Amino acid sequence: MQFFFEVLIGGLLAGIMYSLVALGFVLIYKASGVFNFAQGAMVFFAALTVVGFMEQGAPLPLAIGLCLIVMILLGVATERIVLRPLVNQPQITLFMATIGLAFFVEGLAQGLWGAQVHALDIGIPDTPIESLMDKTGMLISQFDLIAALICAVLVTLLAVFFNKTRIGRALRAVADDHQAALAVGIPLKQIWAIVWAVAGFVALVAGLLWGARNGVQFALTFVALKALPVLILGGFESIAGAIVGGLIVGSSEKLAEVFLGPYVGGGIEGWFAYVVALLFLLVRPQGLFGEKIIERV
Amino acid sequence: MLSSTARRLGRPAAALLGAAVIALGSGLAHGQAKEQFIPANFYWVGPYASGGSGIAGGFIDYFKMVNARDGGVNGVKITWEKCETEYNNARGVECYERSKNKGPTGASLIHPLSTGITYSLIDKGTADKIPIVSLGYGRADATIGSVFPYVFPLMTTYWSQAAAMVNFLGQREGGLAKLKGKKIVLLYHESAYGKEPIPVLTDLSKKYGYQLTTIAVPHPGNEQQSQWLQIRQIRPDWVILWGWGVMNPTALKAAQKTGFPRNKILGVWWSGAEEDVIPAGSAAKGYMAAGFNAPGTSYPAIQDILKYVYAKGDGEMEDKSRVGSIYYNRGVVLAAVSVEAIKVAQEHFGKGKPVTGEQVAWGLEHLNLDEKRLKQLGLSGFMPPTTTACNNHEGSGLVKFQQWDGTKWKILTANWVAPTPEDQKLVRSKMEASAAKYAKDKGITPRANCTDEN
Amino acid sequence: MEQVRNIGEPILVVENVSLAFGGVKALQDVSFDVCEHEVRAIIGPNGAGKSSMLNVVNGVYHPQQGHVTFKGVRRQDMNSHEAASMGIARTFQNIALFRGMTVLDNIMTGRALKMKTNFLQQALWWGPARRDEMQNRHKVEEVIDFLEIQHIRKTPVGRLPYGLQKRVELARALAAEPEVLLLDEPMAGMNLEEKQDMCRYVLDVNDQFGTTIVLIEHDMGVVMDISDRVVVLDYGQKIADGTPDVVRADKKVIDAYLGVTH
Amino acid sequence: MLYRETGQFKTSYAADQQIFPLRQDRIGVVATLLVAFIVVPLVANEYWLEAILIPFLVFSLAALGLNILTGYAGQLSLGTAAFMAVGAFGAYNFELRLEWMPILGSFALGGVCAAFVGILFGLPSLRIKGFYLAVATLAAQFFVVWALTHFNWFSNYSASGVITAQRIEIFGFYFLTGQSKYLLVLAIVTLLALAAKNMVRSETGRAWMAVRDFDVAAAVIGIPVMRTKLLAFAVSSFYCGVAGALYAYAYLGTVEPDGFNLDLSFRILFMIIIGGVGSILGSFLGAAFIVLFPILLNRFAEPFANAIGIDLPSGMSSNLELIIFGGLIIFFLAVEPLGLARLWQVAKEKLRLWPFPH
Amino acid sequence: MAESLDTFPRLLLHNAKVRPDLPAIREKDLGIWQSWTWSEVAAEVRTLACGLAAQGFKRGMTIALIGDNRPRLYWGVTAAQCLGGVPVPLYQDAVADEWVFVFQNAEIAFAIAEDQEQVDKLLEIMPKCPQLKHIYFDDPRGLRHYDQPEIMGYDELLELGREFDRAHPDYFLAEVEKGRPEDMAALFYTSGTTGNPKGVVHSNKNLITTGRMAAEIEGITENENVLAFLPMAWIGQNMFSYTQALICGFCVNCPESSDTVMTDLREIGPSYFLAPPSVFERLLTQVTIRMEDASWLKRKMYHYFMGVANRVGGKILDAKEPIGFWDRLLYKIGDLCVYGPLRNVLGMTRIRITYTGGEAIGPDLFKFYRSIGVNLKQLYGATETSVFVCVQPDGQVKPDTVGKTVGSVQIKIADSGEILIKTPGLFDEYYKNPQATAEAKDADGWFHTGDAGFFDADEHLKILDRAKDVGRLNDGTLFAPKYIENKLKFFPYIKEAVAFGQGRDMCCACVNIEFDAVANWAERRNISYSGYTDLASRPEVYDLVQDCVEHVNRDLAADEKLAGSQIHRFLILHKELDPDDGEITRTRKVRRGFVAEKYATLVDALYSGKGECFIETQVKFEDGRTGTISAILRIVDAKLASPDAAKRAA
Repeated sequence: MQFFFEVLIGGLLAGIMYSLVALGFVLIYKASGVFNFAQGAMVFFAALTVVGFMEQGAPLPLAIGLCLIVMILLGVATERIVLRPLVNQPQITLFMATIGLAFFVEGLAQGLWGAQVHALDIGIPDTPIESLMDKTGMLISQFDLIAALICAVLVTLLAVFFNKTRIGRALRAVADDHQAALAVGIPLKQIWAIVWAVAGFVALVAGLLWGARNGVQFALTFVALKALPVLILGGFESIAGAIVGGLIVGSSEKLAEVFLGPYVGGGIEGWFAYVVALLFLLVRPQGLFGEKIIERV
Repeated sequence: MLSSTARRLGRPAAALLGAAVIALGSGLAHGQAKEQFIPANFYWVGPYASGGSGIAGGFIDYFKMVNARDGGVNGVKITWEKCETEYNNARGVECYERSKNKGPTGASLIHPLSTGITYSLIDKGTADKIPIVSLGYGRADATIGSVFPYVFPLMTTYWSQAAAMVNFLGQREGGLAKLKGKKIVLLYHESAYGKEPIPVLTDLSKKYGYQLTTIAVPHPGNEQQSQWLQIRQIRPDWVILWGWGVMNPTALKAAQKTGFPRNKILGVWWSGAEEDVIPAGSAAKGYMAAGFNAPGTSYPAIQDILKYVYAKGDGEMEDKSRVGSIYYNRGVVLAAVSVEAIKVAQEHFGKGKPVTGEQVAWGLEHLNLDEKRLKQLGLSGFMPPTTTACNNHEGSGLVKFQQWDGTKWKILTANWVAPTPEDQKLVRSKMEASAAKYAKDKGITPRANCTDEN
Repeated sequence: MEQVRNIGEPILVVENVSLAFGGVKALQDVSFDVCEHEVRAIIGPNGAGKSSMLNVVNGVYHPQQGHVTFKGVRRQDMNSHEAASMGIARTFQNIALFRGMTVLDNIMTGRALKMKTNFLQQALWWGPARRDEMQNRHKVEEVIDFLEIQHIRKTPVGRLPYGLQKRVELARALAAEPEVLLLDEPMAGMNLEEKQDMCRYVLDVNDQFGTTIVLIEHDMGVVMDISDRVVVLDYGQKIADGTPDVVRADKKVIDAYLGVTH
Repeated sequence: MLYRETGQFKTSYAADQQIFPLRQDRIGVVATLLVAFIVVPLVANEYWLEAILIPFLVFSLAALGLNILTGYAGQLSLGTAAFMAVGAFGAYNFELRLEWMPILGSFALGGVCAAFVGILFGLPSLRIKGFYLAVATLAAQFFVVWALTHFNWFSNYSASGVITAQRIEIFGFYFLTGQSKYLLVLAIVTLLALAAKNMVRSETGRAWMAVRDFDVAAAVIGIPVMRTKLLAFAVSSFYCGVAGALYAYAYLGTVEPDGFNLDLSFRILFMIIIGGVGSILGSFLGAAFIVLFPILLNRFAEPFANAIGIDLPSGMSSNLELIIFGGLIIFFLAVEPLGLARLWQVAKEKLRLWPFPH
Repeated sequence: MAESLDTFPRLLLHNAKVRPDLPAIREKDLGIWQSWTWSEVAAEVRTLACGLAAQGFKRGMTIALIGDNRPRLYWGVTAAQCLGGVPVPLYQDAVADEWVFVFQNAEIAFAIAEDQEQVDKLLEIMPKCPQLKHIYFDDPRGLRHYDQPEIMGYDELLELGREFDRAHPDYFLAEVEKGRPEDMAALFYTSGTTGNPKGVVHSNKNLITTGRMAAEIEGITENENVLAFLPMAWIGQNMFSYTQALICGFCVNCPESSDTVMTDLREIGPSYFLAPPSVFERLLTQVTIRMEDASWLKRKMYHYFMGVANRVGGKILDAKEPIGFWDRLLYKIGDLCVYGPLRNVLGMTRIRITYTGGEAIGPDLFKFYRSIGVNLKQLYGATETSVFVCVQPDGQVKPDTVGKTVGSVQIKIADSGEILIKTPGLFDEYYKNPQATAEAKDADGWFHTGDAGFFDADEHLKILDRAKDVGRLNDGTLFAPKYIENKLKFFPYIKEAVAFGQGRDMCCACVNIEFDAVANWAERRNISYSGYTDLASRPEVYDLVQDCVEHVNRDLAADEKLAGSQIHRFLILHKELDPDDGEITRTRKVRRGFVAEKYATLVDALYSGKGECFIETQVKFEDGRTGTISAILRIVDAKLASPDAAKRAA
């Protein structure tokens, strides 16, 4: 039983890490209806940039600050160069464009900073919390807990941003109805630029945490794959969905791998989350927090 | 003023023209007779770029050094051309087809540097009579040269290595007999590559009585919480890490997280480079891995590279500090074997003349890289002595073991470790069975007069 | 022109149908019938539940209560496919054409239920599939001829002006050779001339093929001119039912219209 | 301009509905086929056949399959490579386990296996749409590759899960050279493309497009939406399956499940987007672009950089290629979101009206 | 055998025998070109004839045929001829009242109508034409509930025919056998410019002899395709799409509807083509408009190559003068880039011979087609002469003549300048109008055409105008109004023009703009307008037209005889001249007298020097209602060119 909880908690904490990546997708999808496949590449790019600056001698906070600027520039440039010419195109086209963007960013990242893999030490030890281990015998990583905490702070920040600030409210209006937003005079293009910049920021946070966890290397782009089932579960447009979806995906895939895996030979983690999400969708096609769509004809 | 403008304008135009000419001419074998062409079809982008670029660097630098120091192989300059495979089968095949007819004698041999591409090239290389050298990867059963005349899994195959690893673990435990009752977990990358050692380790577990559990990590392996929680449940004595890419540092991190001692983890050679441990930071300390090349720059050949290539600013590596890294040195091994095969072939078919792929294959089948020869090459202790034969395309099956001390790899075993002779026989019989099946499937009649020793 | 039509027995009977979306009651206990060969109009102010009524009849929406009887088969909810195969066709309020296809292909889809070959035969083309295609094409051409849209036959529907799109949608419905044709605001957004044309087509259809027509329309003039009987809905409830003259004089109808639209 | 269609009138529906109603198009197609079947094998060298043309054809077929599903039936899929894998492994097993099975039969049955898997993973499409469905098809992608890697039966218990395609033999003739393999693939692709064209121009295709454009309206007309979607999945997967079998048998020879990864799925999705969604021709154009373009870039980038005096650090050229490729895709989508086929169509329309602009 | 091919029914049966499987007639219907072979046509005609016989149609009776070009109407013509009856094709777009005279004059008891519209019109005149007892309709749409006893569907008629044929299997052939070449074969009512129409009586012999003569000269074969898009009631249409089709056995193609003629023309690509100048003009207008929307480069290319074509195209077609290699090459390139595609989009790729007739054609218009390689030739003839009188022989085409006489046709120029004709195809009489017959046909058998003209040095006939219209200004200057009008009409922006001057001091003109072309022109200049009347009154449009007028003046000034008849003043009419209002004939000939009378106020204003004039006109709408249009029209003075300057410029 204790082992079950250990797996469960481990899964939940891993799930938070997935949510972190999923958040970036949700932000952009919510505001501009774009399924941004380049989010993974942006995570990689952010982490690599931080490490790059650090290797040039910048201390961590400065590197993060510089990287933030770079990410915001990237976000704004993306809006300008990629989204604007493609405005009013079907979603699939925008989606494809972000795949192109992903290639571009990946090439840029490795071109700028080299193909080398790097370690990223952000000062949080990735070791089990000893007191907890002593008391319960459960291994919970300090790093994972802190990551969860950061994630919580980030979500709170985003919630405040969306609900309390003017820009945030504008963003929500945009998400609800582009035409209407335009009609009441919300500058759509600026809003999109901001959203992409915010997504860049989220990518930076995700990049830092994932980079510190597994090292900064190309494989960071793959974390996007972990975020996809989270998105289906939680719905493309819901921040809360991204968090809850992440928790469900993280815990269920760990539990499945540990308790179901041995019966089929293991390695099922890769697809299990997708199948869970798929089955879930069959019951609720609009996702966890999506609204039921009534077909009007 | 005017002329400088003209020059500035002229350059791109000339460039376009040049590019066009190159593109047009590339299908043809071009002129100069005293050249030996070796394709450099590697990968500089994508998830595995760090490994690919390191190997490519060592590979090309060695040729540069040979050309600069010796003026080539008996006066035949080595030429090469890079082609980006992206670690992708289709691109790899395209690169192969593109490069196979270059140089006066076509491609001498090819290092696909990807198990997938190797598979895809077996038929083609055989048909084109171009040796496919899969050094440390690829099909283990290609050792059986009578069935695979143009495939060379040189030095050591996955199967031999698995057996050597068991041998090493036995040594660590104080004798192979001590393995009885021990628990060993194989944590492998869920792919063709990762599954390679399972049959050998399973067979050996029966023989030595250790308890083997295999745990798969789905690609890419950047999340291993559940696997390591399982490992924690099993509480094994050893974990064999058969990883690739991001899976390796993640495994070490997860091990740390679940409190598994890193010095009880033994990695395969694709899990044993700097790239695999640096991202894990301090979590990697104490981790051991196999390798068929030694790290470091102390070897005379490497010194020559620094002297003849880097001193002139002609090195492939942008970051000179990577010279001497595991992957770089592996590239040197790949190159050294290639050059040696060409030399052997030249000695047999005529010195100072470029040799064909078919002749290089003969050379590869008659390698005799013993200690003496390695010393001549300045590579003693750097790579295992290897002697090949018609029906032994592997040669040695020797590996060294190394340990990460937090900053660099340290060689643990001064001598090269091989599987025990019986195990070697066992591996060999598995190879023969597998090759026989292949021959049957493909309708191949094994070559006659093809023996284990020349 | 003298209209001589023999209006027959009820072919479609709606009994006590109620439909709600969440808390919104779109239809409440609505009953009416439609006789064979008649032109039956459903009118009502915006949001009265007219379109929902049609959607219930051909199985797009499933009512919580009530029954629909079509050609003697009584069921609580129709499904669209079944409705179509029993001979109900319809057009939509907001044009529901297949925008990526040509006019011809759009109308050909109306023949979906008449096609006899399967996809394998169609992949081969030669033989039965081609024959099938040709026969149905002939039928479709008759519809095209009937609605006088020859000149746009191979035009992608997206490029057509609104009025023509409406006509193409009618053509698609007609191609199915339906017994009952449901028309959801066939003349909305048209200019006078287009409306007159459309009226003529609707009456011609009714006359030539004896098709029963149920239509929703806002233009009172049109409704009163062409329909035999009219149902009036308001807030999801039936408030009147009868011949145009009766309905026109009904106090509740006058109130509903005066109260809402004026 | 070159189109002179005066006097090309149709006296029957059969003539009116033929694939190429214009004589000039028919001549063009016949000429293309003649070149493809006769001239190309005579003049193309091994490199062109084995490294460019065969993969081009195989990918075209896969793109065609995906185009049926995504372009015609409107169901976005990211699992193409998985269906190819099923086709490849299916064909391998039929060939392996049924001695009497002719190779073409194995290819077809491999396709049929893929079709069944396609139907299975197409089931969610009945409830979910758009990106939700796209991500759901990823489940197919990961599950299939996992299953093929994991269950050794599929690879005839080869240690690594790798299969080695048997030799292609038809009536005693062995397809070993690039030429013969090219011709075989070309013949299969031509026939399947013809079949696809036939399907999309008849009821099947119209039902697909109807469901794509407006599923409620399609249902109301009497098109069985569920069956139509599943048929699209089945046919699409069949094509991908056959493409997978050809990928294994005629192109690579030896394949591992990992070869059919998400990258490949994306690559094929790219093909149809660049080539043109909902266009048979687009599948071919897109495949040509995606197969050829990176190779061209690779061949030209470094010589070009060298020639203009930039010394690219090693590895940089590869990254530059990636950047250019990504950038071009964006550029291309901005310029012509409907793909190369659309460009061709526009050009053709212009030529037909020449010298008039409209 | 050949001797006996002297009636239309025999020609049909002959064709059914010698080329049973060649297509005889096609109709674009239900999306494709439905085709009938000669043997099928023969069978159809036989059934139809039997049906008519069953209904009591007898030798010598007349039958009206009303509608667009439809195979069934053509078969009605033959069927009637088989029974020894007389087909009377009528203009289908005429209002019902116009028919009353014809029905009464020809005592028509039978009619085959295309559709509901025509049936309705027939029903409308029935009270006035009590002898009309049988109306058959082709398209049953909307006619299901018509229960008048006179009305019957075509299919029902065929059913009767089949029954009759079964009962009297020998009847049909026996009736055909009875036919004589001298029998009246058809009755064409000419839309005379004044008074009641006259029924021109043609026998089998007239039509067949003339048709055969012309076909032999031009080498017409059974492989030709013609597009039947002009009114059946016009003899030209009959000659090309009926008489010659039966003589040569070629195929007649009926377009889907009048809206789709252009598309259908392009699809069929006829090899033998006849159209009045207005059709060619409309086509050229389209070309001009569409080219103006083309990109800059394309426009440049077009104009350059049209220049080349203008220079050498006609000569190359005539193959008379040697052309330099460079010009030939240029023309070849132009053919690839411009002329070929142009012929293609116009549907003229396959044309071997095309005639224009019925009216004079503007020389520039004429040259345009010839320069792009379309063998356009002028044809001179009249209803009374079975069309063919003069034709321009290949290689001797001059824009300003109508060519040489055909075969055994004789022409004599009367002292008054009037053209007199004797031809084997000359009409027998005006139906029941001996007085008119006597006026037109003198005792020696010469037909007085009423046209003025003369032969030039090469024996080519040159037509000036209607003899009575060629007049003089008060100062004695020659005034050929049609000549001036044609010059004006060649401009794409001008649709119709009416020139006045007879018995006046100067020449003035009323102009109709070509709405499409001018609207397009205006849109490109951001000139807004609310409709035809408004557009016609825009000052910019006046300027545009003024340019055209002054251009014509320069041309006129170049000709000594005509220099005095330059246009001094003009106005733009507020409405289009319309056959419904009687201003032009159905063949689009301006009824100058009628116009002068109707717009007397305007004409007065033109000559009184006023700057503007108020006008109110009654118009008839398509549905028969009438309404009025009123406007204040500006009158503008045009600049006159001096003869010397014009010559220098030329």
